[in-house]
Amino acid sequence: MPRVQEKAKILENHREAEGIHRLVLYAPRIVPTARPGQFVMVRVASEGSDPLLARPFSFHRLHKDDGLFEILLRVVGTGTRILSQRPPGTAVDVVGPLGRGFTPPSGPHETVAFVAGGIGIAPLRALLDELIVKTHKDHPERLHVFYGARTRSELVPLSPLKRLGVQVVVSTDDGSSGEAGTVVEALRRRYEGTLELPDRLYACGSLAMQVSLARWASGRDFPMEMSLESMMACGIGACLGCALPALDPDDPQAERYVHVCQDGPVFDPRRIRWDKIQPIMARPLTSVSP
Amino acid sequence: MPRVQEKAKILENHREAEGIHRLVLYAPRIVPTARPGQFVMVRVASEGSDPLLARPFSFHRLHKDDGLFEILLRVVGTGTRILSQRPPGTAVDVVGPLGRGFTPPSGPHETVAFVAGGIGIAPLRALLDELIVKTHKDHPERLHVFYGARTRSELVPLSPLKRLGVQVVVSTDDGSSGEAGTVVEALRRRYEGTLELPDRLYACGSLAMQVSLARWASGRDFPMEMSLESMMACGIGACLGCALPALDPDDPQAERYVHVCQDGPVFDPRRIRWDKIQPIMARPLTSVSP
Amino acid sequence: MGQNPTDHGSAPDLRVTLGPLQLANPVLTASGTFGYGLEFADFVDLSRLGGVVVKGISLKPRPGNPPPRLAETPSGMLNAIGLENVGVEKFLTDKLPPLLKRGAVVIVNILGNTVEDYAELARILSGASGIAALEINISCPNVKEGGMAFGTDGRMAARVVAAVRANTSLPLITKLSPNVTSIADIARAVVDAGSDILSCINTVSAMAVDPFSRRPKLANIVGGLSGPAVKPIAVRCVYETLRAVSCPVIGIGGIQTALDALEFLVVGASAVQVGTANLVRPTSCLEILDGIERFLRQQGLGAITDYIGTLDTQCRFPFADESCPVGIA
Amino acid sequence: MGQNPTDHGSAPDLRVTLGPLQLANPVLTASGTFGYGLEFADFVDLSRLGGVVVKGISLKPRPGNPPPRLAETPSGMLNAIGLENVGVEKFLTDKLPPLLKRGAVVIVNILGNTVEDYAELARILSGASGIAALEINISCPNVKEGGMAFGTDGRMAARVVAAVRANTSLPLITKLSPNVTSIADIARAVVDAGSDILSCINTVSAMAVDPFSRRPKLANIVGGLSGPAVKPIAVRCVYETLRAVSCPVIGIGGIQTALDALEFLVVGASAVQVGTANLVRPTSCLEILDGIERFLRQQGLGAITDYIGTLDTQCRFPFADESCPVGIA
Ligand SMILES: Cc1cc2nc3c(=O)[nH]c(=O)nc-3n(C[C@H](O)[C@H](O)[C@H](O)COP(=O)(O)OP(=O)(O)OC[C@H]3O[C@@H](n4cnc5c(N)ncnc54)[C@H](O)[C@@H]3O)c2cc1C
Ligand SMILES: Cc1cc2nc3c(=O)[nH]c(=O)nc-3n(C[C@H](O)[C@H](O)[C@H](O)COP(=O)(O)OP(=O)(O)OC[C@H]3O[C@@H](n4cnc5c(N)ncnc54)[C@H](O)[C@@H]3O)c2cc1C
Ligand SMILES: Cc1cc2nc3c(=O)[nH]c(=O)nc-3n(C[C@H](O)[C@H](O)[C@H](O)COP(=O)(O)O)c2cc1C
Ligand SMILES: Cc1cc2nc3c(=O)[nH]c(=O)nc-3n(C[C@H](O)[C@H](O)[C@H](O)COP(=O)(O)O)c2cc1C
Ligand code: FES
Ligand code: FES
Repeated sequence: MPRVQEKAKILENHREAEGIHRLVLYAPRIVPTARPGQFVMVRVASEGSDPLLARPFSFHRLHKDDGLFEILLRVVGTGTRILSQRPPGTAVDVVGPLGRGFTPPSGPHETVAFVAGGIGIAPLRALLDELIVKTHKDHPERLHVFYGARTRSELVPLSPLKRLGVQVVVSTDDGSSGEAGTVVEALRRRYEGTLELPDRLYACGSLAMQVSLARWASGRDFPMEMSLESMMACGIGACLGCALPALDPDDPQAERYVHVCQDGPVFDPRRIRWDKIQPIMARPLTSVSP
Repeated sequence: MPRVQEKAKILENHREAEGIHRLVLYAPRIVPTARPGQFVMVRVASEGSDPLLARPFSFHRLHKDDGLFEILLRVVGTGTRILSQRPPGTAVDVVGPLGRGFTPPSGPHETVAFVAGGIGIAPLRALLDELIVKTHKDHPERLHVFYGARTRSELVPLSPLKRLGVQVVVSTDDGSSGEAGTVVEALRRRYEGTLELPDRLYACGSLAMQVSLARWASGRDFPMEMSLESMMACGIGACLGCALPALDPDDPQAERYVHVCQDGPVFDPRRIRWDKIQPIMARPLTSVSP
Repeated sequence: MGQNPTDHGSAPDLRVTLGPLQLANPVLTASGTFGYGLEFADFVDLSRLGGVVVKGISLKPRPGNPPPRLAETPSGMLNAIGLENVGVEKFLTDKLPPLLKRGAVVIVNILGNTVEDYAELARILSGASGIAALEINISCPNVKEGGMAFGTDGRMAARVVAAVRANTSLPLITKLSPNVTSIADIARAVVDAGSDILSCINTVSAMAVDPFSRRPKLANIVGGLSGPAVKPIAVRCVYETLRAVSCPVIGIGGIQTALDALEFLVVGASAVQVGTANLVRPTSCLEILDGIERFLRQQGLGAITDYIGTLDTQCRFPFADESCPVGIA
Repeated sequence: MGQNPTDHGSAPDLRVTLGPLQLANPVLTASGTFGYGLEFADFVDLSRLGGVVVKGISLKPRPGNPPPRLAETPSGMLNAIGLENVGVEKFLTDKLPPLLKRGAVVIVNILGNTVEDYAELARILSGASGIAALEINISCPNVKEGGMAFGTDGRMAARVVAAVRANTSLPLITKLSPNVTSIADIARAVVDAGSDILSCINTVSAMAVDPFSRRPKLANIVGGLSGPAVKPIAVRCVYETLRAVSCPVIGIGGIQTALDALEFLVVGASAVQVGTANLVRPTSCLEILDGIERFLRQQGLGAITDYIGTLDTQCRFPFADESCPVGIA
């Protein structure tokens, strides 16, 4: 799987929900080997060297025949704001495909849960797209999507999935759409009490959601993969900046750092030392200065 | 004459000649008090802090009734390249009007020479516009424009001036348009040998042209004003960065620094210590790196 | 954490006290980037600023360095103005009175080539009325000792400060250079010598070259780097200085926005000086001041002093509680 | 001045000689920004590089610092990786052989907490075959003497270099820290102690804070600033170093483009290392190499050695000739 640096052209830029943009990029050298769960580093600055670093974004959708991929981005700071404002036609430097993607289910017999908190829907959608046409072509009802956001206006539409027969449970923290409460609560409601459990679970969301889900997961032992985040500079395993504390697989008592860009971004949440994680600070977007 | 910081909107962006763009900006607070020969500082970066500094540009044309001004810019580096690519609708931070403008002629009896080398036409055009409707309304033929460039493709059209009766002599270094040779040579050819001399001269152009003209001027003592350049950071007399060596008016034997943004940019060339000037380096635009 | 900002009705209290110096708010201008203040009168109501630190003043007028004096660098700029200034006499007659008339709180940055120069400047300026404080620029070359800057040697810096202290009862700020192995050592030395307040940083020694002409971009070859590029260096210097001494510190370096200023304040600076930003946007200081006020409202803080120095350097593990799963647990 | 660039047919000679070290071209990678080289194999033909300086290696593997380890700053970044590395043993078995197989010229950056660590590393690495040179990272804390970095004290730096020198005949590069009052003093000390080559600069000590959470952006609080922001500081350090010593110098700091690299070369660096740019654009080194070659062609230069060190620091007054008018004359 060779990784490539490519000048990708933005073909479309759509505002999908409050603060959430979907960009369609043409990158014929990156797309062929790309897998759901992998990501790209997108350079932000078009002129000058500030902001300096590229930003990581998961493949949101892959259109392999057309050499296209999509990213779904939430505006949280300078870099995402600039990218959300790039008009179609702009070229951006992209490096990818990077990291390990999701491990696909072993077959159509598996019931698969997808837990997406907010922008966490981004990588899960690519995987859903794949399972719907591959393993779960004939059993879309075994794909259970739990998709939560803070409020209605921050939800991106999932109706196409529903039409294909995928089970979609929407929730919002404030109850403005779907079930009220967090997406992990929605997941629990669905499975707890019943004897039924998914055979496999994929998840992506905020750190709080990750921990809450990891707590739920810790007693259970079906396969579970979560796409995690960390501050990144290179995305290719060179700078060692994206470390997260984890258990050493060879010695479960020992601790070692994993590197999100190389060993992940997809991890079994039961490997992560959540108790040793200092969150990347979330900064309110209210502008304080020009 | 209060100076103002204003977010100016680019209304038009035209490519006027090889590497030369004309931008029309809406700046209703700056335009009212603006004078030909004055300039504005235009911030380049739209995102991030690189490039950091604003760039100085002369008023090329002033449309006072509409709150508009124009700049004519030649692409010589990063900042001018970025500005030349700004689409209409973009807002840029502008500070102005700055510096001392040209001293207008005392009346229609004056024969006035304008010597413009290359992009040096930028500030002179604003002055020509003014004299044509004010002092020289009835005597446009007393306005003598000498306009030179390296080659035909770098000339911006002056036909409107000709149609109004202004005398225009065009020259190019390579003879591809108008007289062959430098603009100062064209000027000399026009006046030397004859007893006639202009009553007043305004000039703007490259350092080489400035010096060549200053040399011609040194024996003569009619009023002469030249718009000069220097590296600038603030444009408002605060950083003292734009110094040029000059004679002290109080003591012609002594030397002192003048500040182009404050004492100029318009100077009598006979005050400048050309022998003490280290040129700002001209960098060929051939791109060596991405 | 600001998720639900409460916008308070009453204006937050922006007053700060730096030892003997009381200021209406923590936003000052940095020397050499605000001229003599008057250059900005069209853009800024000078009386609204916490203070105006004027261009460095010497005993005699100085012509400054030959041009080019400026160069741009990534997110920064180099200058080698060469301390051009009108001299103390002309400053007192031509510049100070109109500044005071406009209600500015005037801090005079002083510089000399010898210890005696500094002492004499302190004496002269203490005789004038209306000056709020002196700021000693010790980044100048010491001509007596071979041109090495006073500010890079603790003993020499201390001698300058002691000489000034002996000649003035004005609040005394010493401006530290970042071009040293240990800014903490210099800080301790000048505080021991009588400086009431420290300000840091001055510019970072730097250089740029034009690869085509093969010449330095500055006639002076080496110059001082300022602007956003140096902000992280400045924040670190303020942090180290505050750990070394207990006197108030003014943060300087790369401040362009209110958030930049707040970085210094939360680390513990009692005030900030805004430099290069003034050159880029003449209204910067007021925008920063307004931004700080807005921030305090959003955070529900009644006074800037509730924010200053509240940096939290403890490791925080929000998920370290027992109920939290560790690995497969 | 390049107005009429002549494009020569034959390829310019890019070879450089740094004392005992001969390189095919002057573009190397900077330690810690190119992993162990293999991470870049998809992007860069490693055999085309002047050299690959690998991530700093210690005697034992090091886990590195807790996250967050990175922060972005204007035109720069902070890192506090904490020198995470696989240790010398695993380096020799797992990393070096594939690197050599790909034709890379391998330079090993070494680090320790004691003088003995450095000496032992030199001994072990000298026993391996295929290593082109060692680069000593003296910016590490000296645990025996209270954690102060070796690199900020000339005597301590010299002891490290002498200990390494005693244990190796490999070409020896010492990497200088910019966080000192006089880089010239450190340079002289380590050259006297036996360093063949100097490289500068390592990162600039710096810090960033999040004003909302009031916490440092790095878990380590302080980190190293790199990237375009530091380029002017690095160019000045190379300039000062070259004036202090006569050994070859490698320029490092903020190089993103060929023009950046040429700035260092014209000042007198015999080669450059590209750091942060690799993280931002993995193909940077080759683009810089190609750009240098194109530049030499455009300037009509047959060899990079015709360009290195040709900085012109004389004042040039092109209009100073007699026929030129001075004022009203
Ligand atoms: C593997 C991976 C895949 C990702 N995929 C997506 C995606 O598909 N869609 C999407 O919208 N976002 C995604 N992210 C997060 C995205 O990269 C960050 O939101 C972005 O880098 C922030 O850049 P900024 O300049 O806007 O924010 P900054 O101005 O740099 O910072 C703003 C805030 O964002 C936080 N932040 C900065 N970098 C990161 C980061 N890498 N991860 C989390 N928070 C960060 C900062 O702490 C700060 O509070 C992904 C992150 C990773 C590591
Ligand atoms: C008062 C004044 C009025 C001006 N009016 C105009 C105008 O109307 N139209 C126009 O096209 N240009 C004008 N200029 C020149 C213009 O400001 C520069 O060309 C511009 O700043 C270069 O910016 P850059 O980022 O493209 O170049 P950089 O990338 O910064 O540098 C490229 C080259 O331009 C040179 N340069 C940089 N700044 C200046 C400067 N201030 N003056 C001269 N050369 C410089 C550099 O030395 C370098 O060789 C004026 C300059 C001054 C001082
Ligand atoms: C053009 C210019 C001139 C300066 N002149 C002085 C001076 O006279 N005295 C002084 O102490 N500092 C001087 N400085 C340093 C600034 O006051 C300030 O310490 C430095 O620029 C860092 O802050 P900044 O990044 O906000 O500009 C000058 C800086 C610049 C850019
Ligand atoms: C992420 C990162 C890790 C680094 N690790 C090392 C290291 O292990 N040893 C070392 O000598 N320098 C290390 N450095 C410093 C670089 O080699 C280089 O000196 C510095 O970054 C300046 O160059 P640049 O601006 O091109 O990055 C590291 C730099 C970065 C950004
Ligand atoms: S981001 Fe550089 S190693 Fe992961
Ligand atoms: S550009 Fe700042 S004083 Fe002229």
